[in-house]
Amino acid sequence: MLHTVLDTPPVGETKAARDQTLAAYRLMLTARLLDDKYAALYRGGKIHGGVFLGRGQEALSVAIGISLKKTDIFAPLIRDAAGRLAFGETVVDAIRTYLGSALGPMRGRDGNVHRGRPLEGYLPMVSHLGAMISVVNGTLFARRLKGVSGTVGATCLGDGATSTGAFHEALNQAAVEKLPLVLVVADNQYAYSTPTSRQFVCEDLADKASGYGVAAHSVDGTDLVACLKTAGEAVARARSGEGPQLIVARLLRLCGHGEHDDSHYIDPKLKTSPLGRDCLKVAEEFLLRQQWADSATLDGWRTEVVREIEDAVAQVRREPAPDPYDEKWQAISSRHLIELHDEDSGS
Amino acid sequence: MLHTVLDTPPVGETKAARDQTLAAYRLMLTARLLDDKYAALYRGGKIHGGVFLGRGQEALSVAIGISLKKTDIFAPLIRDAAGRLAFGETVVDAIRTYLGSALGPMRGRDGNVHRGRPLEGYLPMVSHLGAMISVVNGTLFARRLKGVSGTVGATCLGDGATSTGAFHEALNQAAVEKLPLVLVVADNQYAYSTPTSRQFVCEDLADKASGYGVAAHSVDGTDLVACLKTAGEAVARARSGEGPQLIVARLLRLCGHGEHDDSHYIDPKLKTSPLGRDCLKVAEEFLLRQQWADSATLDGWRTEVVREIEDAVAQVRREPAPDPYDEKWQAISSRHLIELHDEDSGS
Amino acid sequence: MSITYLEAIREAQSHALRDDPRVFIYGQDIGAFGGAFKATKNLARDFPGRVLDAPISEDAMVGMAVGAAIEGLRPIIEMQFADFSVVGFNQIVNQAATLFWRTNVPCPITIRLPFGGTEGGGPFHSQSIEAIYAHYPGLIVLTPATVEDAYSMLLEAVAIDDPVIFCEHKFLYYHLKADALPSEALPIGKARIAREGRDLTVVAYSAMVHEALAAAAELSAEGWEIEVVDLRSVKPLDTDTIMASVARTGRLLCVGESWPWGGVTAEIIARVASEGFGLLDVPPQRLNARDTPVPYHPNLWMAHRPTARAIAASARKILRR
Amino acid sequence: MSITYLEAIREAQSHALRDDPRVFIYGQDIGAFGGAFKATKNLARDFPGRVLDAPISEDAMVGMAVGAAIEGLRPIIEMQFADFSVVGFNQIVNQAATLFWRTNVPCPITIRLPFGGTEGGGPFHSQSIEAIYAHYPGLIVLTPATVEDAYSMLLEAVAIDDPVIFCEHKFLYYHLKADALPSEALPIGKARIAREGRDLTVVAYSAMVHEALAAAAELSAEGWEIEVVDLRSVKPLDTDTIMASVARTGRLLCVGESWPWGGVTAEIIARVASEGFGLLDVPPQRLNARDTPVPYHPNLWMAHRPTARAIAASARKILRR
Ligand SMILES: Cc1ncc(C[n+]2csc(CCOP(=O)(O)OP(=O)(O)O)c2C)c(N)n1
Ligand SMILES: Cc1ncc(C[n+]2csc(CCOP(=O)(O)OP(=O)(O)O)c2C)c(N)n1
Ligand SMILES: [Mg+2]
Ligand SMILES: [Mg+2]
Repeated sequence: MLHTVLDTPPVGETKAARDQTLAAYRLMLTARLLDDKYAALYRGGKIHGGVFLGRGQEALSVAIGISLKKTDIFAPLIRDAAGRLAFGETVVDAIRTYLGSALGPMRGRDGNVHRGRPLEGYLPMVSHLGAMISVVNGTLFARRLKGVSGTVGATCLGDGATSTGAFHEALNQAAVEKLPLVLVVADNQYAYSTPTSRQFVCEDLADKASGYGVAAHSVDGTDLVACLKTAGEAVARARSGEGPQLIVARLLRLCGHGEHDDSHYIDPKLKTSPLGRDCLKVAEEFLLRQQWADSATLDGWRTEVVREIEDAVAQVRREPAPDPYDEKWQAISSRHLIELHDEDSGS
Repeated sequence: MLHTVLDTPPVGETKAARDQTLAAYRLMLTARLLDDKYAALYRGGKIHGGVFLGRGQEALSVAIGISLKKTDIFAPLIRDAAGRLAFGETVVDAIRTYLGSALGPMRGRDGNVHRGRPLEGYLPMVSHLGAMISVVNGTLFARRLKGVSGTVGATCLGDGATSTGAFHEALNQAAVEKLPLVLVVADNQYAYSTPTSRQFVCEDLADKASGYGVAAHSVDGTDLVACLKTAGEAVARARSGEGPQLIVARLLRLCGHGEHDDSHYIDPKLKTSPLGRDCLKVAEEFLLRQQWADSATLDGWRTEVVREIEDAVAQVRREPAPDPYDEKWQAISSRHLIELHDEDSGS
Repeated sequence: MSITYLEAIREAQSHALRDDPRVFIYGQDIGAFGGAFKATKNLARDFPGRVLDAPISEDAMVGMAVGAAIEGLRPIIEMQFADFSVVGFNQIVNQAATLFWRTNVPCPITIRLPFGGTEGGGPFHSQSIEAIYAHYPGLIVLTPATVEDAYSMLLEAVAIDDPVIFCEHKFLYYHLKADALPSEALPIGKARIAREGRDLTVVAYSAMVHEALAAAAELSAEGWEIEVVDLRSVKPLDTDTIMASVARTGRLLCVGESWPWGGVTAEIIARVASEGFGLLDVPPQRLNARDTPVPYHPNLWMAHRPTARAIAASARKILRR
Repeated sequence: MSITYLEAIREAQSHALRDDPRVFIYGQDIGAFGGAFKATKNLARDFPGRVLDAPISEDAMVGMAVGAAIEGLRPIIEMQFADFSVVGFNQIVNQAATLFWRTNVPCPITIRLPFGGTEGGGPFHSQSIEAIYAHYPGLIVLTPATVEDAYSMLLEAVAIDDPVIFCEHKFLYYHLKADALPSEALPIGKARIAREGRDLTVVAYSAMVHEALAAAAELSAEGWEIEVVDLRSVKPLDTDTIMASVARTGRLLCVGESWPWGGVTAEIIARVASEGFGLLDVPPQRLNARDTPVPYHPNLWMAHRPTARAIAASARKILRR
């Protein structure tokens, strides 16, 4: 059941492939520049809590996001700025969550990568690794029960998170229910500081697929074209009823675990290995080589995106912060069942 | 990494093999007759709570128990009456736990299959499936840290329990630490009433091994000789430092999930298939065919074992039940930290 | 006609499946087999495709329910025993319980926990763990004590838009019978006066209501009139009804089958002490299980949890002050 | 010399590793990296083979510790955040906590939980979940509030024969400094009078001790003398010290950073109300976090948990009665 994209097949000069690749590149670029902006804001002390970047994972992330329809389900993880944008998240929503704007989807209640819009199929992660997969299963199961066909649900995970029991239970559950789940594992060589050798023993995480009876796809995560092909295929197979698809991409995290982390522990040999290639540069070179775009165009995009991000940040920074006095301190939706505690703090 | 014992290889007429097989058979017989006795006591209302039998799993269970040294670690599960005896449990200890004797290892605090003697390497299961595996890992890790070498740790599981996150985390942990763990999975076609088709999708549970980077052994669980060979090999390989060994045995549960369950849901086709063979009969026929024992001898054993069990039951039934007034209601061992609650109930 | 607590739970599920196409049930052995306790007997037959056997994966079971709830369905999850629900603890307290607050999208799931002690259940098939769920924001925790409540509260649990931990007492499953299913009921969040009295308020829930009632009967022979409050719901907690009762009796005893540190009895006494201090004529008291795992042997088990006799003994001490 | 709360925790572990060959540490990123908070900085270097990186498998991490404890070792488990410990909840409450009672074999493991709120931590990196552990029989739950206690209590936690949930407050990690490590200490199970006073007893633990002390300072300017009791250990709970303090002041306010339903504040008030009713001149009160997940934005977070200002306000209400 193993489907490996070993080399980067020359993509036909079809307009569709070209358009998709260009669109994907622009989204990757936006994600990268957004990440750069978060990093700058973090250094400037403008962000509360952690900042988690997707540098080096944009190709994989955008590939899955762009392969989905708006009616699909997507539960991204911490390094999926690109996939989120591809699935339809706005730059403003992303920044609002990082800056804690009251107008953002999380209203300052949750922050940074913990954002989504569940009613739009865009699920907000909880921090507990592995926990989102079965939630995606549930949405897919529900669609089936409601008689809605053709939905695919995708979610992302790191190499480290494959060690969680939640991952195991959920992937097995998807297999048993034959759900159209696409599980994208970014094997970026580290879980925080922990190398994969302390995390698992199999050669390739794709080796796990046969034990679950699901299809596996291995891909070079630094290669946008390969990622687009693999993600497209996996999504198509899931959509056509072939059950869960496991995508394993090998790449290197090109940043710290979070912006507080200088990632000194990353093996220098990995950095200079093919895994250490920057997928954004690889994609750019590909576009130029194919003459699908010229440098001037790409520079122009960069300028546009930077402006878009700067404008968004400027806008969001003028937006109201959440106000504890206006806040509804209610964890349940059934108003008649809410207890007000005399001893509540604050105010 | 897959080692399959497809057919029952003729065992050399070595005295060792003969002796081991005979010893194993006698333990299987004891376990079966013990199970029969529990069932009778249960029907007679003499046992509180559930009764869980190992009928049909004695060959597998005894094989692992008999392959271990007394200095090894063993954490059996609910259907391991035979393996427990092989590892050194006495009939009296087993009955004491079922009848709740104050003199048993669990002193009436826990019952039935929840018994063991941790300081003797015999770990008492908690009910939560999958939870014992990492505990065995911990004992093996400790031995290594203490500089004690040559220990093997074995534990048992059902097909259903492979769906637990605990199984996954622990098997992976053992692989990462390269621990001498032997994990014995009895694929008995059902988890309670649930057929394996609702539990996993891979062809054979041994397919899971490669995803963990551990060795796999498949065996016909109805065949004592095959089980002895496989268990012996797996234990030897673990002992020699080859890391975790996964044994998967296929067989059929020849009883209900517990004695309250008539197992009407078991597919009749399975009962008449090779999986449905009674391993005790298969072993008996083998012994007779090999002329390692004659019927009279085996009948004699049965009589002896029945007497041993009856005597033990008679003894245990005269033993004191736990007395709530004598009981130390203390869940911690640090006496100076125990709080006595005025409002404690009882007395 | 006579119907047990267990049958009431089955009927409520049957009713919910019939009336609301968004309802489905997911749990181990609940399909053709009808569940370890038969609480879903025949439901898989009557509602094809909507009563499904789950793998032994409590974490994924709950996660799946949350996803289905996001899509507008109303899943019921059966845990085989309450004790095993802690394997899905993370999904319950961090996924289901936080969803509404984080996203404004409600999470209408019902998690059924067969809980509480029975003879020979032992440490892992007897637990009463309502308090650990009630402690987390975002969950409703229900503890029906009667056949009628088992039925009506389960229906309401499925109907409301929040995650509900539905604690069904295994001891009551077969022991409790009623003549008929109720046609109307107190709403969730309201406690019930199970027996009126003027000398002492005993607050209890689930199986302990019956122990309290037995104690009250015993004490009435001695001339005492005990008021028994059946909480029905431990979160939300109906402080008003408790306070009104204490206002009448001036005396309070709280009884719970779970462990002594924290829990329902502590919460009630803390509330009454801080909000109704003046109503108390004597110190409020609590009676809980002992601070050890639940023992297997019936001799020990009966001394581990509060019984009618222990309640009566505690009550006498309070009444004599 | 000056040492932080975090450094004290590191020192205690270094000390334990040095003095006792049975000790080892297991947790995510605690080896060469020294831990997410650097609580094990250099320990892997100083104690080769005894400070190990764990996979992201909290369930197996705890199970492994239990097995090692059975073999006579004294594992310390570091959870990366307290919030993730619930993934190992089953092993903690059902395996570790029950072992001694079931088998008479002690289970000397220490589970370190970096817990409590910080700015921008959000719902899943801020939780205070001491109560769910304290509710289960078989666990010791510690909540040091000072640098000295962080050190001495962690040493004692490793030394005692029972499973300890060691709650280290992340806010105190860097904010709290002491001049030196202590050479002697109160034993576990004893509360400490952090400030003497005669008008009101404020019982607090962990970070809330410092909020309570700040409130006491504020109120002293108004002429009130507040006694602050630092619990140190929430299970066992030193009822005697609390009761003695309430005997002096007649007034009680309990403060906790965790959620309002149940928990430490409920347990304390329940105990004082039932065992020390007559000592109370006015109703005992509690102050907890709000009943929602812990918010991300600092504006919300500061209104979610009790602060010195909120404690002072509650105290004034009690004092004016
Ligand atoms: C259950 C759980 N345990 C621990 C953590 C803390 N944690 C957050 S990210 C992380 C490392 C994740 O590594 P990996 O899955 O490889 O993803 P990557 O960061 O490399 O993208 C850890 C340990 C967590 N979020 N959830
Ligand atoms: C975590 C957990 N969930 C549920 C149960 C209830 N339970 C006890 S045995 C069992 C079936 C086990 O099936 P399997 O693993 O195949 O073992 P078998 O009984 O067939 O030997 C179930 C669901 C449990 N013990 N633990
Ligand atoms: Mg990684
Ligand atoms: Mg089975």
